[in-house]
Amino acid sequence: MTALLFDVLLALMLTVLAWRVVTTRELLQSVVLFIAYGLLMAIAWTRLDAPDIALAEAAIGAGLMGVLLLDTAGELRRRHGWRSEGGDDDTA
Amino acid sequence: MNHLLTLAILLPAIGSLAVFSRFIGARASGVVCAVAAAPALLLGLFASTMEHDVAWMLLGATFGVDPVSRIFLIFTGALWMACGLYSASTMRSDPRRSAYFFFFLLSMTGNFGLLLARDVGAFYCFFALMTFAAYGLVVHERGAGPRRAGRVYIVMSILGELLLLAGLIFAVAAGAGIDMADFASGVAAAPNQELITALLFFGLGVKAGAIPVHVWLPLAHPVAPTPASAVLSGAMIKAGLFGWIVMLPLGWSPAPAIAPLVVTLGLLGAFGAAIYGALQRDPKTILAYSSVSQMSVMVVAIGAGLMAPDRWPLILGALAIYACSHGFAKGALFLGVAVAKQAAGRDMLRRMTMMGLALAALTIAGAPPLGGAIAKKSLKAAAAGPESPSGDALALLIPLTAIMTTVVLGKFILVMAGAMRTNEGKSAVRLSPWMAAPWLTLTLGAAAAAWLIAPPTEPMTDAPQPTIPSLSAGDALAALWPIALGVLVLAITMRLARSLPKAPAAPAGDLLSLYTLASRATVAAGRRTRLPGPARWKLDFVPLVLDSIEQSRRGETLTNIERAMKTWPVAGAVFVMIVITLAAMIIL
Amino acid sequence: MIEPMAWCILAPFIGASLAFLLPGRVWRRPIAIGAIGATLASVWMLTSQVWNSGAQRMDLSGWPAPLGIGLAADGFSVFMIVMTGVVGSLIGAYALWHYSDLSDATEPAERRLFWPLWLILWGSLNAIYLSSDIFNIYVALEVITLAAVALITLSGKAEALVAAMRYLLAAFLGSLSYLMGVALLYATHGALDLVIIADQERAGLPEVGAFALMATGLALKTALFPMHFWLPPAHSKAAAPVSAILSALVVKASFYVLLRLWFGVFDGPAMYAVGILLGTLGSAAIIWGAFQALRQMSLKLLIAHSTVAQIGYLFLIFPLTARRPSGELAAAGWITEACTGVSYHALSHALAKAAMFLGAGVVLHVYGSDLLTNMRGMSRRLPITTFALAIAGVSLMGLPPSGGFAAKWLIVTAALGAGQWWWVLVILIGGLLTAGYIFLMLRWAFISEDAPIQLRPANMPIQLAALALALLSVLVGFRLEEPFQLLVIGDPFPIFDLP
Amino acid sequence: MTRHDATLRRRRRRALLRVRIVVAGAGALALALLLVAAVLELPEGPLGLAEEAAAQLAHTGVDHAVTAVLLNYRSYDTWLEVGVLLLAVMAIFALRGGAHLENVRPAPRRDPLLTWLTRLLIPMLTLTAGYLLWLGKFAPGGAFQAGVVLGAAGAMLRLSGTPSLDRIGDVAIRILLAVGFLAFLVAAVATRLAGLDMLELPPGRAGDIILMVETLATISIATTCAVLVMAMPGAESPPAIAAKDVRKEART
Repeated sequence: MTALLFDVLLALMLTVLAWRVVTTRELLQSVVLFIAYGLLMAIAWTRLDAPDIALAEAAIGAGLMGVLLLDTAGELRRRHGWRSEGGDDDTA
Repeated sequence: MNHLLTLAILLPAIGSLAVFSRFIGARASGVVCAVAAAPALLLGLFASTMEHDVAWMLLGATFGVDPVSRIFLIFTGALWMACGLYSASTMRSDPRRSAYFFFFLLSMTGNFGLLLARDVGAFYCFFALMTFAAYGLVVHERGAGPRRAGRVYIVMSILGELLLLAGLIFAVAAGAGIDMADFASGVAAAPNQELITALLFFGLGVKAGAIPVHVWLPLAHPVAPTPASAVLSGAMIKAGLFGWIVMLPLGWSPAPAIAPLVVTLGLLGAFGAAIYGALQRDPKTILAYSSVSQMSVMVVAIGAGLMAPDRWPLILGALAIYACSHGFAKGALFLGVAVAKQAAGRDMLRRMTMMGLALAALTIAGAPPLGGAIAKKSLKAAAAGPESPSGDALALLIPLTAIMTTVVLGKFILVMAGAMRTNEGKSAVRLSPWMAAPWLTLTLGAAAAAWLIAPPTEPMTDAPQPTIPSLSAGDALAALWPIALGVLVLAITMRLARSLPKAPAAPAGDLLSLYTLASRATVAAGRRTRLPGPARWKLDFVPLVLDSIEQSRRGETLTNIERAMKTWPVAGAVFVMIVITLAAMIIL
Repeated sequence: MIEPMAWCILAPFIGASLAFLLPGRVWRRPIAIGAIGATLASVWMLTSQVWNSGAQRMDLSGWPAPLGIGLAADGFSVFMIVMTGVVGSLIGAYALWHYSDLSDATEPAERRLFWPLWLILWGSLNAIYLSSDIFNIYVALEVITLAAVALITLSGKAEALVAAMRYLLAAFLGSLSYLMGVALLYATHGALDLVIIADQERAGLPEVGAFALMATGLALKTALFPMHFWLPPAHSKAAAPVSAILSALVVKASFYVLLRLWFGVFDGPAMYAVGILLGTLGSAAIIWGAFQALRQMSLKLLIAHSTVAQIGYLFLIFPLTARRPSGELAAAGWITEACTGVSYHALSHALAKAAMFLGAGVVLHVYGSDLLTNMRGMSRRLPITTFALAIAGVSLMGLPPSGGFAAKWLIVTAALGAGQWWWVLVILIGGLLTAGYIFLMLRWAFISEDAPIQLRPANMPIQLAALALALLSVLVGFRLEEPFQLLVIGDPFPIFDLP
Repeated sequence: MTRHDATLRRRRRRALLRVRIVVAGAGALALALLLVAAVLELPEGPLGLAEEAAAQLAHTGVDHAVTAVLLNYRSYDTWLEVGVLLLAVMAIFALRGGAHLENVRPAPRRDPLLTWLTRLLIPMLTLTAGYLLWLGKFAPGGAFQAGVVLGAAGAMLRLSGTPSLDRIGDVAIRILLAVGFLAFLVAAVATRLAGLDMLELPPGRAGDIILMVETLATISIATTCAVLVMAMPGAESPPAIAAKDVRKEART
């Protein structure tokens, strides 16, 4: 029962985090949420009995991607003051 | 002979590519045109009926020659050859000459291809090729006039292609097959025979200059370079007629609903176009209207064939001769316009030119003993018969059109004579034998064609067979009085016109102004309409609709939709919707 | 040991590794020529092997399927591999001169990285055509996507980067959708091999979901209307040889996979409504793409939109091979025509489109811009290129005699045989519109330009590469016998076995 | 623009937004329902090939099923995936304007605490990576995980301003990057030449070969990760494509 509750909660949090990552207007915040999403995802993989993938997800999805995205976001902000302000759906 | 068939299509195609890639210079282009047109002409003159599956295509494309297409090949081939040779001299100094010859040879490929095609698909392909390549000829002389003519031409042509296509599709769907030999009978057997006939008639009618879809013709023929006008008006216009002959259910079953309409349109065109043409001042416009008028006579013949299938073999024979005679004469007249320009200033040449022009004009008017008289007599004889109201109409019509033809071509001769006086010494290019010879050949061909060419017969049937009629003294008299009357009418009107104040010329393109007016009025009415939107939610969508209407008027809708599809929310939604639709379609 | 199937993948990969490790000017040409030669030799051996002794299959890693991955070659795979080989090596020939003699115009990265990227891409294309494993196909699709994205960014322009990013994201969406389908299929069948799945019972919701996801994902990667939004910028902003590779070859790979799944995995012919829907989207692509092409003022964008339109024809195979709800085949007796026609369209389009993009590359190099209005006087200055563009246009329009004509004719025949005459209408209208934009393009080439303008010279080899492709696109229309025979080897369109 | 136009425009945008939300929402919901229904209908029982893979494990040279799948049963897939990593690096090089790191200037030395911490962590990370690599034979672990950890060490060296990959020559970097891909390539060619199926590992020596290939793959993966961090647009060297142009292009 507790396991089921935990799984449902995990799934819900993943969904909410994913939604927030996409809709957040602040770039840096979005990156942080993405890292959190990656870590939760690693937990989800563990729950699915896939420790290999959990390891890879934590290392690559949260760790490496997090560093790359953080650095990029920070750099963009420092150099151009470029914040995601909506309306540029059309780039990416 | 099979090789000749292949060459007739391949040579112009190869020639166009050779000219296009500038492997060949301007002067040689004339030779290329002549050589490229030769196989078709030879086929027309000497080939017996044949069919040839083009094996290397492995797709069942069939080409061939039959008695009707032979006659078309003769005058079409001769015209293309003569005009090609003529162009080589006149276009020599044109900066865009390679484009001209490219489109010229490409149109030639299409024209020969459609005459030789024995299946509907190939006919359509070559017909489209000719149509679109001819656009290059229409707009060749840049400037406002050609641009407008080109626009009208392309709009009307696309309309025509679509109507034709729709007709073909309906016919094939109704089981007519794609083989030309069984196509017409298949159309006749189709349940929606009348609809197919109407679609094919108007689709091909755009090219043939049938009223009321002829409007591009008086605009386009005068603005094209003169040799190109000659093939447009002499050869390519007949491609529409050829299409009617091979595709309409003529001789198979009557089309009681559509035939009267065809006859009426033909009658309207035969007279209306001649009168309107006589009001024009530009010689080439006058000739274009004369073409519309003459084609309308042939439309009446088609209508007569649609009414009385049993008389069709006779009508067909006469029609082919008539078309041949007119093709030669119209080509000669158009080339004559250019020849006259270059002959101006030299008395001897001028007189000869005027004589040549008069000869060609008289051929069309049907003065004996010229070939035109034969063509008219046989057409009259073929159509008239027991219980054939349309045939009677045709029999009555022919002398009457002869009057009108005399008036309109007489006007042309007068205009030309005036022009030659004022144009003295203005032409940059001097008349050379290379230019005179093709023109003379066409003129003589026009005079003689109907005498020399045997009408197509079908020996296997017991239907009445067309023959070459002989001209008796009575016939000669019957053919001469309309001409005399025409000259009289012309003289009186010219006299009257001189005493009246000069009125502005009637605009070329007649009905076109009506169409434009109607479309403008529709758009204006649409813009004035306000859509009601009481509820707030609905109100939001009103500007959306209004905006899209406005955008489509400015031609921006496509751009905007494309731009919207590029945004991720729309792209994502589209993606998801397609997944869902696919799944739903399997489940349901 | 000679094993042509493996070498079709190994040869370009070896070339790619060498080209990556030795990017210097000295090594570039020998490595490129060697890789092209070795790959072509492998392709030739594979072709003769399949031609003489029928379809081939081999297991990788010593484990037969379902545990291991299998490679399989039947007539259809060989057809696609030969297409890739011929078009690819001619594009390669163009690139050799493009990146050496025209080096002043190219970025350093472009010169160093083109060959490793293109050779990996080539190897992975062959890998897709040979793969018999749906997950392996996913991996190979990913390799292709990444290589293509990197190739686009090579030109070093901001617009290319933006286009490449859009392409990357769209392609990822497609790949992930495909991957979800793979997961569902694996869960239902417990296997990944195409042959094993094909032999099992089908039906059920998981399979419906798998088909919807995989088909949509692959259609997105093939740029089927209305999911073509990424293609025109990506294909038009890249350098000329890259555009040619993308438009001629890359979009065909995902279509190939979709076709394999349609016949092999999902019993597609039973899904009449789906077939009609895919055909309708294809028709919409034909019309829409052509209309957009008519409106372009830049040569490369025009050609790219033309690709959107031409892709539409490929999707007509689905309605033509479907069975009516009543059970009988829509085009019984015409299946060979439909399948051969569509395969042939893929081939002739690849040749013609590559020729056009290479021609556009020459124009861009000589004139410094690819605006149609700037192409004035081209017919005199660049007769060979103008000729190549026109010839390729003839094939695109489907005028006889050309590969495009043969393909469209076969499709039209099949459509009429199937009683689905409305596709014929679409094909013919599409042909008219194609003629429209080809004429529009050539019109500018023929307007003479009197004012002397400063132009860069173009050398002969790059012009000849475009010409060779254009001529081939016409010449393939002359002989259909061998392709007909090749395409039925191994029964790649297994519709005949069905009742 | 008049006020009326502005109102119209606002309304139009609102209407479009409404359409989008309704369509996308309905679509996403339907897709989710479809997937849930599909998953519920999946056959019961043990999934797919797990049992068979376990049964053949003795012949693969390793004791962990995942590693067996990655490096023996489906080593061809893994090879292509290593190829994906190589392509990612090439894409980065393409953006930077060259397949070389010579214009990457050394990072400025940061504060001494970071340097100290780095010195402490690097050996530990390296050790962990080696352990993970070796662990793959029996338990969750292997080349990918080990490579990322080792790559993190490289990135850390770079960020702290300690001598790192940027001191290694151009050719050497390329070799390090490609060595994983090459390992598979050599294995593929060698097995063909030895008369075996492509990439077939003889059971007796499979374990050693796998460890060797994995080690080389680890090196490539680590280098790739480190290069990704080093060569990012955020690094000091100007990227080949000016960010200003990208912004302008993105707006159009």
